[in-house]
Amino acid sequence: MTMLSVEKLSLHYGAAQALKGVTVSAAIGEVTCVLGRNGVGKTSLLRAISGQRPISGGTIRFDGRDISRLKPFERAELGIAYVPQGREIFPLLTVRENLETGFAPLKSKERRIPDEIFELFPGLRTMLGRRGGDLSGGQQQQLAIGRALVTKPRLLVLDEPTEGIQPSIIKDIGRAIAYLRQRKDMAILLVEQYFDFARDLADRFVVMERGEIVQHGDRSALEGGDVRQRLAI
Amino acid sequence: MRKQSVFDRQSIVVLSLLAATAVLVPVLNVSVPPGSPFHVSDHLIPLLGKYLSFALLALSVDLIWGFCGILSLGHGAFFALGGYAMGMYLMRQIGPRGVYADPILPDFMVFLNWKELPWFWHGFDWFPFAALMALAVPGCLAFVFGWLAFRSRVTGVYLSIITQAMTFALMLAFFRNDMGFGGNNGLTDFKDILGLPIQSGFTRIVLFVLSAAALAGGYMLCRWVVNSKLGKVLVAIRDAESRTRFLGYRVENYKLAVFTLSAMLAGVAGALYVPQVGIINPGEFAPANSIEAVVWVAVGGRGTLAGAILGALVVNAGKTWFTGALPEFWLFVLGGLFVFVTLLMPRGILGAAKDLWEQGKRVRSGLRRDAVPFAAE
Amino acid sequence: QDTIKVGILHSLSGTMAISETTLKDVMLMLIDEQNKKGGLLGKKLEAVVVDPASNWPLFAEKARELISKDQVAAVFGCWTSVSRKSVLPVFKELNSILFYPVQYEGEESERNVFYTGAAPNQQAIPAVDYLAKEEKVERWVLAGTDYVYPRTTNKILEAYLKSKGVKPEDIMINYTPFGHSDWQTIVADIKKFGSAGKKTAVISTINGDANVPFYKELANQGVKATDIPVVAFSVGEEELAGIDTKPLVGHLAAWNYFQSVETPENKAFIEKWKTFTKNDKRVTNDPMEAHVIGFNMWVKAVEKAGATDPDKVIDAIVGVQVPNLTGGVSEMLPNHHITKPVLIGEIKDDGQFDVVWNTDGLVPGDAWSKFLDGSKDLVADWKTLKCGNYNTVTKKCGA
Amino acid sequence: MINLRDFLRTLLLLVFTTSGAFAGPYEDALPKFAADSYSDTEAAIGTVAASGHPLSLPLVEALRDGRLLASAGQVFIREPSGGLINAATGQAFGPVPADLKPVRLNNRVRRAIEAAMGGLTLLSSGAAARREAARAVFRSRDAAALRTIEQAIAREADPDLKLALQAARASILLGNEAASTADRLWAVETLRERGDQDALALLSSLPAGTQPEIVEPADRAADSIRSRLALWSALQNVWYGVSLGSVLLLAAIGLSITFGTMGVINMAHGEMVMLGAYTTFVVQEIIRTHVPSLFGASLFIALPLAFVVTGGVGVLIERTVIRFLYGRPLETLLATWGLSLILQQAVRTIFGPMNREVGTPAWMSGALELGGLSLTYNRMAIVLFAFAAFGTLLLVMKYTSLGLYMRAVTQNRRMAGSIGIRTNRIDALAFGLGSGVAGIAGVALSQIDNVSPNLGQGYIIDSFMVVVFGGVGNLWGTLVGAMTLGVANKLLEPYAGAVLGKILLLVAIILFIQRRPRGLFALKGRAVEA
Amino acid sequence: MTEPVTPTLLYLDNVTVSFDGFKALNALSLALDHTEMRAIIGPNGAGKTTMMDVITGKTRPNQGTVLFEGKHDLTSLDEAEIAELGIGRKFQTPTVFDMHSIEDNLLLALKGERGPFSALLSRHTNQESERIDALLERVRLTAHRQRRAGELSHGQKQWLEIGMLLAQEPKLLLVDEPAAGMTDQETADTADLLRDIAKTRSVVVVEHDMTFVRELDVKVTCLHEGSVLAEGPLDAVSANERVIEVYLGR
Ligand SMILES: Nc1ncnc2c1ncn2[C@@H]1O[C@H](COP(=O)(O)OP(=O)(O)OP(=O)(O)O)[C@@H](O)[C@H]1O
Ligand SMILES: Nc1ncnc2c1ncn2[C@@H]1O[C@H](COP(=O)(O)OP(=O)(O)OP(=O)(O)O)[C@@H](O)[C@H]1O
Ligand SMILES: [Mg+2]
Ligand SMILES: [Mg+2]
Repeated sequence: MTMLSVEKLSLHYGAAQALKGVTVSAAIGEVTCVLGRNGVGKTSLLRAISGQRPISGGTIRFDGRDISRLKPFERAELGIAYVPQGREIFPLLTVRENLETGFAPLKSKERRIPDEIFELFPGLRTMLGRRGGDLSGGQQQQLAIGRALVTKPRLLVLDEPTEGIQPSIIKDIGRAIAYLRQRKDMAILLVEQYFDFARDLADRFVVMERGEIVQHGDRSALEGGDVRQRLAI
Repeated sequence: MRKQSVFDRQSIVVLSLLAATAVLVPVLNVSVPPGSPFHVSDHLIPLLGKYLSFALLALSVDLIWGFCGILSLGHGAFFALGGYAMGMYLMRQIGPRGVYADPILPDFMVFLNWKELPWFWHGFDWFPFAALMALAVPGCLAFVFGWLAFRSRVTGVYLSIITQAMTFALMLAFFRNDMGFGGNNGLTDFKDILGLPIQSGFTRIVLFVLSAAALAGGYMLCRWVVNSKLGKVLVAIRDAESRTRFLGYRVENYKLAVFTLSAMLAGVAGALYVPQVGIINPGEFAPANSIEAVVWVAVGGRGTLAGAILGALVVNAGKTWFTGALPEFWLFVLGGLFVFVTLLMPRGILGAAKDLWEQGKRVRSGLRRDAVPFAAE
Repeated sequence: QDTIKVGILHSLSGTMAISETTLKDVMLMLIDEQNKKGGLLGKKLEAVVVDPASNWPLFAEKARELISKDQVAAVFGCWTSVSRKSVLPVFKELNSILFYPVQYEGEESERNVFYTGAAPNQQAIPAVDYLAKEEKVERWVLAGTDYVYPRTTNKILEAYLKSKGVKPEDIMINYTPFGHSDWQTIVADIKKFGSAGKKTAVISTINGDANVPFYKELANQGVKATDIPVVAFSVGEEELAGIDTKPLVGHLAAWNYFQSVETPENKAFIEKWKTFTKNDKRVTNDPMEAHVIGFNMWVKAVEKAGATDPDKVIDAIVGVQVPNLTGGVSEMLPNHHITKPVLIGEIKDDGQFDVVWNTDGLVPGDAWSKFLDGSKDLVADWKTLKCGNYNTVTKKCGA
Repeated sequence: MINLRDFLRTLLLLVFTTSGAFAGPYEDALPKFAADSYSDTEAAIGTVAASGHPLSLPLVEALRDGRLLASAGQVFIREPSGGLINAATGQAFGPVPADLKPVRLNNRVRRAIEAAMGGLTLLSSGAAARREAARAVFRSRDAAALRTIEQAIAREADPDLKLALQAARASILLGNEAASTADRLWAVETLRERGDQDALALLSSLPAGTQPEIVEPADRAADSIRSRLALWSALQNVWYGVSLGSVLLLAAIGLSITFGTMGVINMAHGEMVMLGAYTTFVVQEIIRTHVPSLFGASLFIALPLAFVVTGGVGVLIERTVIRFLYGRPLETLLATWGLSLILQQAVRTIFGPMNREVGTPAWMSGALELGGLSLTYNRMAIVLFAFAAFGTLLLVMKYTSLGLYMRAVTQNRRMAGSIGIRTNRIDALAFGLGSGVAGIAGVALSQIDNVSPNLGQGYIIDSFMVVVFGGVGNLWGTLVGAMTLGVANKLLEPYAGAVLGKILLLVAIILFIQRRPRGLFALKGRAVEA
Repeated sequence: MTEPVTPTLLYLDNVTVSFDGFKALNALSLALDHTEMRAIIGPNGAGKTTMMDVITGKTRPNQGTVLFEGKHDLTSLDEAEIAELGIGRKFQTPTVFDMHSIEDNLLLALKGERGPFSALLSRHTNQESERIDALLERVRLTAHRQRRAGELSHGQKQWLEIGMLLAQEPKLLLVDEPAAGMTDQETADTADLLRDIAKTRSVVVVEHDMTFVRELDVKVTCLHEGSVLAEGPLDAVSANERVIEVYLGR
């Protein structure tokens, strides 16, 4: 079932246009991967979906409903969770408090930190009392994913989650995403540069160039070399 | 690579406006008959002169705040120190014309039974010395203060607050009659400056023109600084101080240099201010005065030297006008202006004007982005 | 021009607004009243109000504006000494007239200024005499805000007390900054100083805002007037309106006028004031009376001179007599100060003063104090000597 | 007790009136009250008090309370109940003379009354009255009371009161040339034990020419008291410091939220404090005119109201101005400066520029004497209140989700929105909370400072100083900062004077910041240093 | 002082850094020769960035020796002094001057006098322009030269920062995760670039991307919990059981 469908989305930074009529969708139980080189607009797309930047054209539908005018927190309440590029954890809150901020969109009886987060990232459990800002880059990335999961999302939006992560944890994250996918209760939109990682996970993919979607397809298309080729130009 | 000289478009506009004022105002004062609508009346001359010295103060604040991110809430102290240096000179010029007719001691000293001139008053009867002190005292204070603060990497609000503490402490100190600066009453009742009677129309005009010249000079100096590579380093420091360090720049030296320069400019402003308003007293050290100077800059547009000048002129002219026209409500108007400017003109009056201009231009010539590094947070 | 403009130069904002706004109101009332009486020289009076915002240089600027731009015939204004000092050169330069209504430190007499408030000899010295005689005070605390008025007054008092045989160890002098608000230590010190077995009193020249916390602290620490009376020179009805005076009953103030003075003139004045302000809780105070006197003197002088021209008014006004509100007749002296009665009042629990002592006649104000080295040889006389600081020893005017 | 007294009085009056009016010292003194001369009144009080006349106590009480009326040489007492009796005969009086005026008082007269009351009430049945009397006699050292006091000592059962009475006796004996050396030495000893400032005053001001055998022990006793007092006065200074610190803390904690946590350079903070103080004024005005009996509770009523009023104003300001300025902290300085001008002038326009009277409820006046310490109740109340406010705020910030969200929002507003925090509501609430806390600080400060439009201006600089000195963003820092500055100020003041002390403190702050560029409780770690 | 006989450029011995009791570096020792490139790997939080912080003067070690060129004690110098000795750094999260144009970012980084007065009087030379042009070309930002750095995407900022590092012409380059957020092709590019640089200078690279590390083909040090866990050629290190356990995963 399609959870998210983005149509003809465009976005401007001042006078510069970063997205030009992008159309993407994400379905429950699937991982949709956004690929593309630096500066093509991947992050901008996710910012538009999460509501951090206003869009200048097109629509964003979530669960059938047009959310393009909603505030970020309203989207979060609907079940969109965002793991941004650069982690953006709350530096002066402890790890536990960082996770607890994820309670905000939840009803009060749902407010507990699911154990599966610590199963996915065992390191976090030992760091609960430390301040988020003091963690190393990779640790922060784990925290950011954990925090997103606390909100019990139906759409998980991840911006380069493997950046700066040690190989074993990349594998863990891969497993985590695979696990979340097989739970079949959320759609996952993943921006990724690390091609092998994307290939292993993606059910479907799109490739962006200069703010536009230039190619899309399903898992099988990734196996061939042409997408990789395309990214390498 | 864009070539940036001191005489870019903004400078030319500012300098020609200043030159025009410096010429027109005296001319309109002297040669237009009082009845005419173009006549600039006598009482406006020192008033305009005062605005110009405030503008110079605003310029000095903008130099460090707008371009180096140092928010000084104590710049009034440098202004006042410059003013006191000038005031001391003017005091010594009174000579035996004081009420007690003491040839050496200013009235307030006679009055407090001082028997001789304190050591720090010596030399101030000689103008060049006083002028030097108007530069050197604020400069030295800024140097010492800055040396301490920047070396230990005091930044942000911490720096702002200690500058405020500095001016507050100075205010309390100058209020003390035992300090030898006339206490709360300060220095006043001046008679003449460089042999010219201070109240004559001619002296007033000379002072006015000097203020305009000083402002123009100060502006060019600041322009030169901010357009040079030094200016780029300052902006870099403002935006990412520690990154600048990792490139090998000694941030503290840069800050110290501009801070001192800025304090000296403020000192000059103070020295020009005193003969035109006729009094200097510890009230000038009041933290609120320093905050006001910052407010002028913000109103005009931070990080654009011309904006600082504009802000100082607009706010002060508004103040003069409204304290007379709406004595009971002028605070509403002024307060409202500040709120209005912040909300609707985030980059100050000049910024808003520029935006309008840019918009117009974009409409006219398609889309082109302005790459001039511009101040924002 | 069919109106005569009168400038009102009192702060309506900033720290001094507390005191000065009332003076602006009283001036508006007087002008209004004069207009009802038919104006002056057949013309209506017109008030020009500006707000110098408790900012001293701004006083000078506004004075200049009033005189040059608005062409006022006279200015009534200023409260603090520094504001007066700031405008002085302007009045001299532009040759206009200032009426200054507040008690001050003296040591000044200018041709263009008329001092309708008390000089130190019209307030401080009688108060000390009263305490020494009536309350048998032997030990003195001179507490003041650190600025010229308290400094001078205290100097004069110190010299005066010493001349009366008070030992230096029986005088304690204390200065505090403007707006001082934490008086715990100082009040405790006063208590300590006062418990040495000798009757002690405090002479307070504490200014403005600092008074309320000072009196509140006195009340807190239980310093009663029967133990250590405090006599103040800057606390009047207006200031007391902000304090619960029950614990302060018996503390004193020395002025030339109190609202509680029972004379027909005063009653009428209070009545007018309450009607004018449409508020029957508004109090009257000494500087207001000074403005009343000053204004009436000016009116008389203008009538006498037949013009508002400052030179003529300045010549005409010396010797002008007008009734004050305490039953006497005040006269403008050649030194531009006036004659006033000195009254000492004790604070009552309703925030008014009970006049417990007054001078028999009126005391002429001295421009120059006899108790200061620098000024004991100076006299001011704008009538015959045409000089504000004539030195009787060198027989020269100023320089 | 009252009944007993009234009964006795009527009894005495009965005896007195039946026995006829003999002219005695009492009756001779009466006309002096009508002379409208303070010295006559003073003399008359002495005579009346010593006369032993049954009406002397009611007469002196009436004089004290302004109920003694005089007209044309005759003196009347207005009973508290309203009836008028003739002071000479004690009989109710019919036709009231028209020009009846209260006998006027001044300090001298009040002192005489106090002394007289002391002598007259030493034997009174009420413990409080006796205590007061003992104190009065101690102060007046009125030799005439010696006999009565000895009687009183003999009868006194309460050990505490006995001590007070003995001290009073000692004060009389010590300077009394006529007393025996043994008595006077006893006096020295008793005073030494009392050991307070008053005792010291007595011991160190013996009349010239006193025998050395008394002067020497007196000097020794004085010395020992002096050294004891020095210790107490050091403690006292610390207390002053703590109480000043509490004032600073109160003024600053609201700011530690709006500025420390939210990063708004809130120049209008002082005006919030002022609004709180004015709320107190309004509450008290209403209570005064409508329900005076509630006056004691006025501050408790004012507290929540002030919180709501200023909090509301805060929310309003946040919604209309501040919210457009997040991410531009420096601009908040400009806008809030403008707002502070507007608020000041608004209050000036509405309430007038003068000070407004905010009264102190009875339970807050007076002082607790603790050894050599004197702790005034209102300062104690402020100290307790400051700590309570601090504690509450700390709990809110640390343990409620509001606190958590507030910190999250200020650390990264964009991300907080994306995680689902309603940023605009949290912003408004946070600013409202900070303003509300400033408002309740205003309630407390109205007790010790001017309630005028300038109130806030006096605290704004100190508040910023405290928050910054303590370390921005750290509530504990604000607490420690406020206390440190308060105590340091008060410890410096006795040596350097108020002005120099303050200058020194400012210089010390400047130098301290050099050592710790991020304040006392600096936030450390990567996040801050980046 | 005489020139050191050892070829060691950077020498860390027994360096310990602890934050409130937490040891980020634990008796770490490491030596780097002239013109050597060293790859540092290790789990998240192993102390790699902290090590760079110590070398560049951002963090003062609690104990231990850090010598540069055998004579400069880096623990007693501040950031600017260390930078002037010739140690340049690229940060893990790219930090550039957001308000300046790309070009000015590079200009500020260019090797040269660093004093305020020389900055005030400095004139823009052709040499400088050429150098900047070359750098822009190298980091593929020529098209963006006039844009403000703050507008760049994450990966573009990474490149700009590498450009700035090159502009400084340091003797020792510390490069923290240069390949993060780059495509595979760009990663390979970066590896080329670094290998090139390492011909004349010394380089320390931190990276988690094993493909990249392999391409560098240099000696690898694996840190764990603040100390060296393994050192040697990549193959040897990646075969190490402990390394697999704590870092590479199975
Ligand atoms: N805040 C901004 N202001 C102006 N332009 C921006 C801003 N953020 C991004 N851009 C521009 O928009 C374009 C798309 O940027 P975006 O961050 O979406 O790229 P990306 O695909 O995520 O790249 P990367 O892989 O480097 O993260 C880039 O050209 C960038 O320069
Ligand atoms: N200023 C600090 N305060 C407290 N802890 C810190 C501080 N700086 C670093 N740490 C801790 O030190 C450890 C090492 O951090 P460091 O950033 O050096 O790791 P890293 O090896 O670079 O990790 P990554 O590969 O994830 O970037 C981490 O656990 C981190 O939390
Ligand atoms: Mg991106
Ligand atoms: Mg790292």
